[in-house]
Order: sequence, then C-alpha cells, then structure tokens
Amino acid sequence: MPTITIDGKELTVDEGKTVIQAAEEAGIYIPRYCYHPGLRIVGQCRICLVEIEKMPKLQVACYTRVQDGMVVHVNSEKAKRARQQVLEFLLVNHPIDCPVCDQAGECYLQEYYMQFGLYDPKMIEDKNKKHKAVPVGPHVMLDSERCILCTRCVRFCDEISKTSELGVFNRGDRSELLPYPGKTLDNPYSANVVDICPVGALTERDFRFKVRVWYLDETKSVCPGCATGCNIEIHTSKARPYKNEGRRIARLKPRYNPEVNDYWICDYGRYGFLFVDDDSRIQQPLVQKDGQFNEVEWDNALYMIHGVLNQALENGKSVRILGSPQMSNEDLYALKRFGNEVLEIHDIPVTVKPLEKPYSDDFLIREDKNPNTRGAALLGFDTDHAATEKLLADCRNGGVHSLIIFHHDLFKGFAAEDVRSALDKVETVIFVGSNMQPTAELATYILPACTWAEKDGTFTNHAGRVQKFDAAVDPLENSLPEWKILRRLAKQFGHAFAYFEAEDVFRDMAKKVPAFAGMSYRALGDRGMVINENGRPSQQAEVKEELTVVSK
Amino acid sequence: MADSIQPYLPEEIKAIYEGRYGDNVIITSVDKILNWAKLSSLWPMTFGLACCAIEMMAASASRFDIDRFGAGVFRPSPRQSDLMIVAGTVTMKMADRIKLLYDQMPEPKYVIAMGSCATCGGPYWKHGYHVLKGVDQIVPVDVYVPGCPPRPEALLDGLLKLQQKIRRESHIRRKVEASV
Amino acid sequence: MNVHDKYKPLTWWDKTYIPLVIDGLSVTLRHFFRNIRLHILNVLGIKTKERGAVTYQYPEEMRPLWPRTRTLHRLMRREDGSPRCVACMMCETACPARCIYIVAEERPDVQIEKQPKIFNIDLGKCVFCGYCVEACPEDAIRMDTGIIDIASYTRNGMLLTKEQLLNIQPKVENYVARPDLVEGQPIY
Amino acid sequence: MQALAEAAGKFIFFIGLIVLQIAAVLTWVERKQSAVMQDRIGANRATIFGMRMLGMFHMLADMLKLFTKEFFIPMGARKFIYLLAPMISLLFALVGFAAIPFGDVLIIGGREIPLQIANIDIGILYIFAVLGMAVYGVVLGAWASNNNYALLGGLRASAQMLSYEVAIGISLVGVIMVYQTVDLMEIARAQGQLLWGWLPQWGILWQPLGFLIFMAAGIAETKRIPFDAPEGESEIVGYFIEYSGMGFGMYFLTDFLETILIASLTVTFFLGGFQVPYLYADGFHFPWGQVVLLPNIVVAVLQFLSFLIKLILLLFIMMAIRWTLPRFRYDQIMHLGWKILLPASLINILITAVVLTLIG
Repeated sequence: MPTITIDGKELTVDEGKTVIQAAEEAGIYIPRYCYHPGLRIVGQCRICLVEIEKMPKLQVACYTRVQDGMVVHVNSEKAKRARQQVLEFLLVNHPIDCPVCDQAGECYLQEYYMQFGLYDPKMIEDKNKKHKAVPVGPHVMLDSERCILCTRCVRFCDEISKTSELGVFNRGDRSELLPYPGKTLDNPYSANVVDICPVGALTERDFRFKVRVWYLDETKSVCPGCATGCNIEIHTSKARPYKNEGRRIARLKPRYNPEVNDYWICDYGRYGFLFVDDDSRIQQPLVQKDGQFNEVEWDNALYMIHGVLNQALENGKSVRILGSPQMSNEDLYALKRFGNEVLEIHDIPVTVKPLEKPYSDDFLIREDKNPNTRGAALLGFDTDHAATEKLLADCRNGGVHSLIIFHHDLFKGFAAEDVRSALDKVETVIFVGSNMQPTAELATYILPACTWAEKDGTFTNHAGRVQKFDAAVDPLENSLPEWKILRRLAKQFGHAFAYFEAEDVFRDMAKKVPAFAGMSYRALGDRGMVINENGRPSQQAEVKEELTVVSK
Repeated sequence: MADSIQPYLPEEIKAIYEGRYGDNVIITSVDKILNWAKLSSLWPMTFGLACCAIEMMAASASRFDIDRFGAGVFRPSPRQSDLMIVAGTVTMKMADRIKLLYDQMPEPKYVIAMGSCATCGGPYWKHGYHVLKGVDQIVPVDVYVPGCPPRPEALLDGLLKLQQKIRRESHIRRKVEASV
Repeated sequence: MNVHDKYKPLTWWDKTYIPLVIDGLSVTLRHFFRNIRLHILNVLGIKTKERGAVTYQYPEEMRPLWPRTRTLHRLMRREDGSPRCVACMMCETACPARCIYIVAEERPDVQIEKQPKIFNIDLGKCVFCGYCVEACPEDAIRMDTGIIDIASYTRNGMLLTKEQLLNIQPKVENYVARPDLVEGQPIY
Repeated sequence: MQALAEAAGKFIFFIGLIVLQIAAVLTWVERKQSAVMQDRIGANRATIFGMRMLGMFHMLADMLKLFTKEFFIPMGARKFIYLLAPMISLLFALVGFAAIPFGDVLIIGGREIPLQIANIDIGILYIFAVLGMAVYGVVLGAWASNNNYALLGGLRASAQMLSYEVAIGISLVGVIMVYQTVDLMEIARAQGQLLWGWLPQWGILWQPLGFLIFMAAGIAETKRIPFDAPEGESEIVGYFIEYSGMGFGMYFLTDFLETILIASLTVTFFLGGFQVPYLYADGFHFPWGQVVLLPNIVVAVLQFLSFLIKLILLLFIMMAIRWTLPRFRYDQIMHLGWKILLPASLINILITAVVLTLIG
C-alpha cells in the first residue's frame, strides 16, 4: 500500500494503480484524452503530464504506477505549461469547425482549451486535409480531420466488442483513423465509440444535426430493451420543440454502473427508443365499431369497459388477463391487485416467446427482450410461455368472455391463424398499450399507456437488480401509466387503490412483497439494489460519483 | 374573412362583404372626407407602460414631432382620444386596465401595439408568468410596431401604416359592423 | 454641502412670480422669434443653412443612423449565393428573447456540411439586442440594413423566413458616419 | 326694428366673423406657435387638393372628427344636464362679447351706430355676471358626468374661479375709480384723452398693478396653463374627462373663447380699447399741431383694426405664457389668489384713491 503525495495531499492507494487513478481518488482531476477507465492504458495523448519529484522529466499520469513516497505536482507551472503545449500540438491539424460539429458543447478539446489552454497560437502552416463525413457504419459518422488519434475507439473495438474494425493508418501528421479496408463498423456495440470519442471525430448519424447538445435535458433511466437493464441517460429536447422533427427524445447515452453495464450499451438499446415518438402511438382511448376506431374520453372508455366486465362477472363468465413483462414493477403490482381483488383472477400469464430466437451474446445483449420478466416472476405472475399458450387455447375453446391484453403483440409469438382463431372467439378484447400493432387492431377497446420514458418506475433485471427510471418527458396526449389506468378502472368497480404517485405503489409493494422488502426509491439510488431470495435486500451498492471536469 | 365561413354570416355582414355599402358615389365621397378627417386628427392617449413610452415621448418631441401628422394632441382621457399606443410591457395586472381604457374610448378607435412586449410578450413570451403574451389578446390591434423599444421613426411608420389602413376603411361599413 | 443651501428662499419680489414669468417667457420667445425668422428666411430662400426646426420629417427624410445602430436583420450569402449560415445555432442560443428558430439540414458540400433548412426570426419577439450578430461565427447574420419601417398589420407579418431574410435590400444610405453633423430639411 | 337689424348685423360681424374665427384659428395657432417655440415643425400633413397651408387643415380635420366621433353619455349621468352643460359654458363665453366695444361710432346714412353689440351702461357688472356664470357650465358638466374625478375637477374649478373672480372684481374697482364710469364704451372713450397733451391715458398708465392682477386672474379664469388644475390633464382630474366628441369640442372651444374674452376685456380696460393714439372722430390731431382729417368710415376701420391688433398681441402673449410655464400646484393657486392677488388689488384701490385725491 504505497503512500503518495499529490499536490500536497497525502493518501494511501492500492498497489498497481496509476497516478491518474490515485489523483482521482484524491479528488484532483488530471485532463485525459486517451485514458479511459474501461479501456487498456496506452499513454498516447500526453495531455496528462504531471511533474513527479526526483524524476528528470514530466511523466504521463495515466501510465505511471504509484510508488511509495512519490510526490506528484499536478498543477505546477511546468506541468501546466506542458499541458498547454500538448494541447497546442493536438490542435495543429484540428479544423476547429465547432459551429458544424455535433460534439460542440461536450467536446474535451473545447473544455480543456478553456481550462488548460488559452495559449496564443504560433502555428502558421496549413492544416492537413483529411477525410470528412465518412459514414463508417450504420450508426457512426467519421470526420478524420477532427480526430486527435487518442485511439480510444480502436481499443474499444479490439477489447470490448472484439471486432477490430478500426485502425490508424499512415504516419506522422498524416496519421488518420479509418476502418480497415473492406470492414464497416457494424458490430452491435458500435455506437459506443461515439460516447468515448473525446472530440467530434466520431458522431452519431441518427443524432447528427438534430439538436445542439446544450439544449438537452438529461434524465436517469434504465434501458427497456432486454433483461440486462443497462443504465442509461435519456437526453430530451424540451426547450425547443421545433427541433428534431418533433421527436422529444433526442438520444440515449449509457450511464456508468459497474454492476450492470459498466460504460457501455448495445446499439439495439440505444436506438430502441424510437417507438416513443412514433406515429403509431395511441393518443386517446379508442373504441372499435364496425371496424372503425373512434376516439372517446377516458371516463367514457372506462365506464364502457366497466360495464362489459361487470356484466361478464355477474353472468359468471370468464374474464382473463395477459400481462406483460414490459410493464414496470409498479404496473405489475397494480395489475396483480386489480386481478386478485377486483376480477378475482389469480393466474395471469405474462410471457410471449418470440417465434424467432432473438440475437444475444454473452456481454450485454440477452435473449429475453423484456426488461422485467424477473420482476413479474417475483410478483407471482406466470412467466412460462406455456401459460400463455394455455390462455389462447382457452380462448379458442370459447371459454373466455373478455380478455385484457397488455402491450403484447401476439403475432410475434404465435402463428397468425392461431391468434385470429383464438381472439375471434373472445367477445371483448381490451388492449392496453402504447403503440398500434396487429393485435391491438383486433381489440374492441384500446387504452393508451405511457412508454417507459414518460413515467416513473422500476425494472428488475435478470440478476434481480431493482433499478429505478424517471420520467423524461410528459405523457403523450392522453396516455397514462398502466397503474393509473388500473387505479381508475378499479375505481369504477368500487375499489379504491390509494396511489397518487408511482412511489406510492412501490412503497405498498415493498411492504407486501417480501422480495422487495426494505426498498424505497430513495434507497435504490442511481445503481439499484439486488433482491434477496430470502426476502431481504442486499446492501446498497456503494455510490462513487464520477469525477467530471472541474469548472473554474 | 375566410371564404369558408361566408355562408354562415348574418345578413348585414354579408352585405358588407358583398359590397352593398361600397360602390355608392355619395357614400364613398363621404367616407373619403371622414377618413381624411380621422387620419389627420389621430389624438393618442397619454398612456405609457414601460420603456417604449420613453420612445413614444421622443416621437412627440422636437426631433421627430408626431404632431406633424396631427397626432400630437395627447389626450389624458380615453373619452377624447382616438388612438391607443400600447407602449410597453403589458403585465397581467395592467391588462384589464388596458381593456377598460380601450372600452372607454369612443368609436372610432385604433390601437398600435408598440414594442415587442406589446406585440407578443417580447422577451417574456416564454417564461414571463406575469406578462400578457401580446396585447392583441385583449384588444384588437391595428398595427404592430416591433422593436425593443422601436425607434421613434418606427412608431411614425406604424402611424403612417395606420393612416393607410384608415384611408381604406369605410365609415359606414364600420358603423354597420358595430351595430351587428 | 447641503443641497438646500444652493436654493435661496424666494424673496417677496420672487413670490409675485413676475420675474420668473418674465424669465421663462424670455427663453421661449427668444426661440420663437429666432425660429420664425429662420422659417421666413428659409421660405424666401435667403438663408438655407440654418434651420428653424430640428425636426427630421420622417417619411420624406430619414434621420441618419449612427454606424452602430442595430436595425432589421439580414442573412448574408456566400459568393455562390447560398446562405452563409451553417446552422450552428449560436444565435439561437444567445437570443435572450428566443425569437430565432433554426432547423438544420445536411448540405451536399462536405466541406461545410451543414445549412439551415428553416431560419425564422420573429420580429415581434426580437429585442434588437444584437447578441445574434455577436455570436455568429460565420458573419452570417447582420443588423445593418438601415431598415426601420417594420410595422405590420398582423403578427404573421412580423415573422421573417430564411428567404425573406436573405433577400432584404439594405438601405445603406441611412447610415452616416457622423449623423450629429447632418441637419434636417425644412418642409412646409 | 332697425335697432334689431343693427344689433344682428353687429352680432354676425363681431361674434360670427371675428370672435369665432379667431377662436378656430387659435387652435391652429396654439399648435403652430408651440411648435415654433419648441424648435418643431408642427402639424403640416393634412392636405386638401395637395395644399398644406401650414397645417391649417388639421383644424378642419379636428372639427370634422369631433363631429363624427361617438358622443358618449356615461352610465348614471344626468343626461339633460350632461348635454346642457357644455352649451351653458359656450353660451356664457359668447354673450360676454356683447358688451365689448370694438369701435367708437360708425355713421351710416346719418345714423350713429355705436360699435358695441349691446350698449349696456353697467357693462362691468354685466361682465362680472357673465364671468360668474361661466363656472356653472363647468360645475354642472362635472357633476352630471357621474364621475369622481370629474367632480373633483369641478370642485377645483369652482374654488379657483370663485377665488379669482374676487381679485378680478376688485382690480377693476381701480379702473372704475379712475374713469368714473361702469360703461365699457365710456371707459374705452375716456382712454383716448391725452395727459400733458401727448400721452394717451390708457388704463395701464393709471393702473399698472391693476393690469397685472387682471391679467393673472383672467388667465386663471380661462382655466388654462398655468392655472389648469380644473382640467388637470396629467392626473386626469378634469371636469370634462367624460365628454367625448362634440361635447368635448364645445368645452375646447369655450376655452379659446374665454381666452379671447379675457384678452378683449384687458384691451378694453387697460390698453385703450379701440383707441388709436391721437385719432379723434374726425381724424388725427397730432400733439405737434398737425391735423389729418379722415372720413368717419376710415376712422371706424382704424379703430377696429387697433382693437384687433391689440387683441391678437395679447392673445400671443397669453399663448406664450401657456406654453412657457408649468402648472401651479393647487395650494399655490389658492395662495396666489387669496394671499397675493386679493391684497394687491386692495392696495391698488388704496393707492388709486390716494393718487386721485392728491391730483384732485
């Protein structure tokens, strides 16, 4: 355990750490381009030069291991000057086209120049011209001129995605980042290179020119794309709604969580938000009449549904529910209460297995494309595909009078004639979901539900980690969270669910369901908590704030 | 007036738009004389709300001299004025007073919305919880003069545009419109 | 020194207001007779340098503007006629009134990359602060047209689109290096 | 019958052709004179057939507009009195001119016609009565408007006009003492006499203090700046704030008529009325002995012109005062009226009495 001094601060760090990591522990920020905590260290950009006593030259902080008795000066005059000059060299061939660069606003060159640079430029040579606006993959646009050759992206492709599409070609100041000939950057994690690129060399093609980054609001959330539950930030542009073709969510960015996804996110999750502002969104409760959908008010729709269900119950006919693991824990708990207390249904299937086996790997992408299958299982839903099959078989036999379907598109899990023959026998199909789809078109009543980006809630991922997500945007038009729909429907039946916020549902659930005992939104924090099979939650993960650039 | 609502209009309004009051020699010449009188004697109300009022004063001072157009007789009472120059930020609190003052003015009366705040809330249009987003939400505005504050020339230009508008209108048509 | 010491109390003679009235009248009448003399001389064409009034008669003659005066916006063009704007949205960001609306699109020319698809300025909201001009890195927007007569009959008339902004004909003659040395023309 | 035609002729000539026209032109003069005083151009845009006439047509436009503007009767107003009040105002401003002599005598066909609409031998009392009635139009209009601020303006007006009427009355006592008559014609004639053979005995010679007091109180009587507390434009406390259209127009006209009335009274009492120095009924008799004989008609015209010129000069000064001075505060108005003008006019009587006694 070596003890070192950094800028007068004495601290003891683990053996094998480098100076930049030690400084971070001490709360001192050393600028970096090539250094990324998730990648191999190469010591390439030299911006992290620090002065170490008894060493003849300045040392790169990212590569130098700490040794006992080391005295490091991060902010000495010499180190500052060195950083300034390194920055000047890095910017020699940079085109400085910040006005058109999408990175502007979150660019490390800009930030470091304002913090460590502010030099008088002495270069009079012409800048080298390189490739501009090269689409290197389906999601990534490359601008070689802006690249400072930190090779973060190259290392990412080598180490994380293990596909090695990118490389640095040529020599000297003609060095240029390009994909290897015949290769495109199309691995399932390709857009992560955009996140780690400290400058504007690699930009997102989907986000390109849509919104300037300083207009964006950030909301902490969880990816609903698969059972992994990667932590994400939702970037929304609310202040200037005319941007982005009316799309409210501008982009998703991964959020650091060492327990789940580290710094990364797959491309399926990253571009999986497009359904939120899609044209197929249901905005108003709909009632089908002679093949036409008519818009009705919420109260009328719920009144009609109550009438149908109540009549069925009074006549002793069967009412069944098909839940969805796309719903949050809160929604599922409200559904459970609604099923048990109001309709007295105790077997609610939730899972529909897709016909084709979806893509998965052993890193982040899981086969189960639902974010909350584990949570549904914990809440006592039947997560077996066979249960759904049985439900459909019941329908086909004419034993079901009314069926409430949440979110599922049955055509993805069953043959089309199976679904049609089953639902034709059901007198009333009620569909609750966010987007129009083939199953919804067979329904008599359609109730608009929020997407995950429009409500608060929690998902339980495959490992049993309960993670919270916040509402990033307002619900579209008249859509509502499912638990609110169920609360209002229950009220029609004379049952009062005393929930006003999603947090109320969660609090109730934490009290009643042993797996969630001891949890609250506050305790979940940014990184979530793991449920315990014994009914006791594990300790909250230690929250380590990431150091950001210390502003002046 | 949009053509689509034409069939739903009452008879008198239809008559106006079908030009039944328009193409008469006597009416047009009377209109011409009365319009000339109205536009040559637009007495504004002594009424300023904010910084634009300073510019309005400048417009009436020697360098620009709004009196050249006959609009220099600033009357303090709305009963005696023909023109309301809404000069400045219309706060929610002031809005119903402005409405009252406008209602107190006798016909024919005209409104110039002077400055960004009066035209549409100006710098407060987005986050000004206390500012009316344009005075045209409470009184009918004839001419908008953008600027923050507008130069006196811009106000004079607004006045000239208003005179053009008056020159085109029909006194008798307005009477009928008012009675409908 | 006490401010009140500067003001002498009114004497008996002052309190009759006669000297004060005469004082005031002498100022106004001096102006009156000087101006009326100059007006008459101007009409007769004898003395045309000096004016009887400081008024600029607006529609016919414009008060010259100082070079710094901010007037109606315009968008600049490149040599090939395309807008100089690259839709960097600096002006939109700097605008305190949020009166600029820009939507960017890709430009075929890879060296410039970006151009505005929509560039609207709502003059009704604009506060003529000139921050957009300050913020523009491409010198694409300027407020030097010398156009002041921007009154409009409707709200929509105050919304300037990209095409309108690009095609504004500046009235450069309204700008003068030293407007304080320029006198108005008499019109009777 | 002939006397009636005579009176009608004088009425049409003096009030219809002279006074009302001067009042109308005065609205233009007020704008243009203020403009020239303030280095401005003033109204000049109204054109008829391309003529601008120095903005004279704005006067016409104002009038036309006021006629066609909606006449508004406020809710709760006493309709009859509300309509009547501006007419009362206008009427008493007009009838005052009946006693003003604008010339000596005109002989037409051997008939002597005194150039005065009504030969009232108690002219001064008549003037006092008329001036006293002027306040009625104001107060009635203010009260009938059913408006607090109008009523306040009316109260101010009545207080101010009553106070200043006292000063006016007493300041004229000196004039009566000097000329030993209350007939305006006689007063005007008496001012034609010469002192020491060469100095015309105009009222201002004998009554300099009385002249100042009468001017000050007279301006206050017209309710114009600097005594415009009753109109109170800046704080909208005025007796006619509810009047629109022609009702306001009448008050507006009354203002100017009263100005002319006060100016012509001042001319009559203090500036020799229609007198031209050394001009007698048969022509000029200069002090150095030269005599220019003139026919009666020329003499009458000269006398009338003399009256008119003096009147216009005085109106000019009153306009200049109106565009020069700021408004007095209400307490200052009262202070001036009661504590300065009234004692001063009393002292004026005393001095006049002493001087007259000494001279014999």
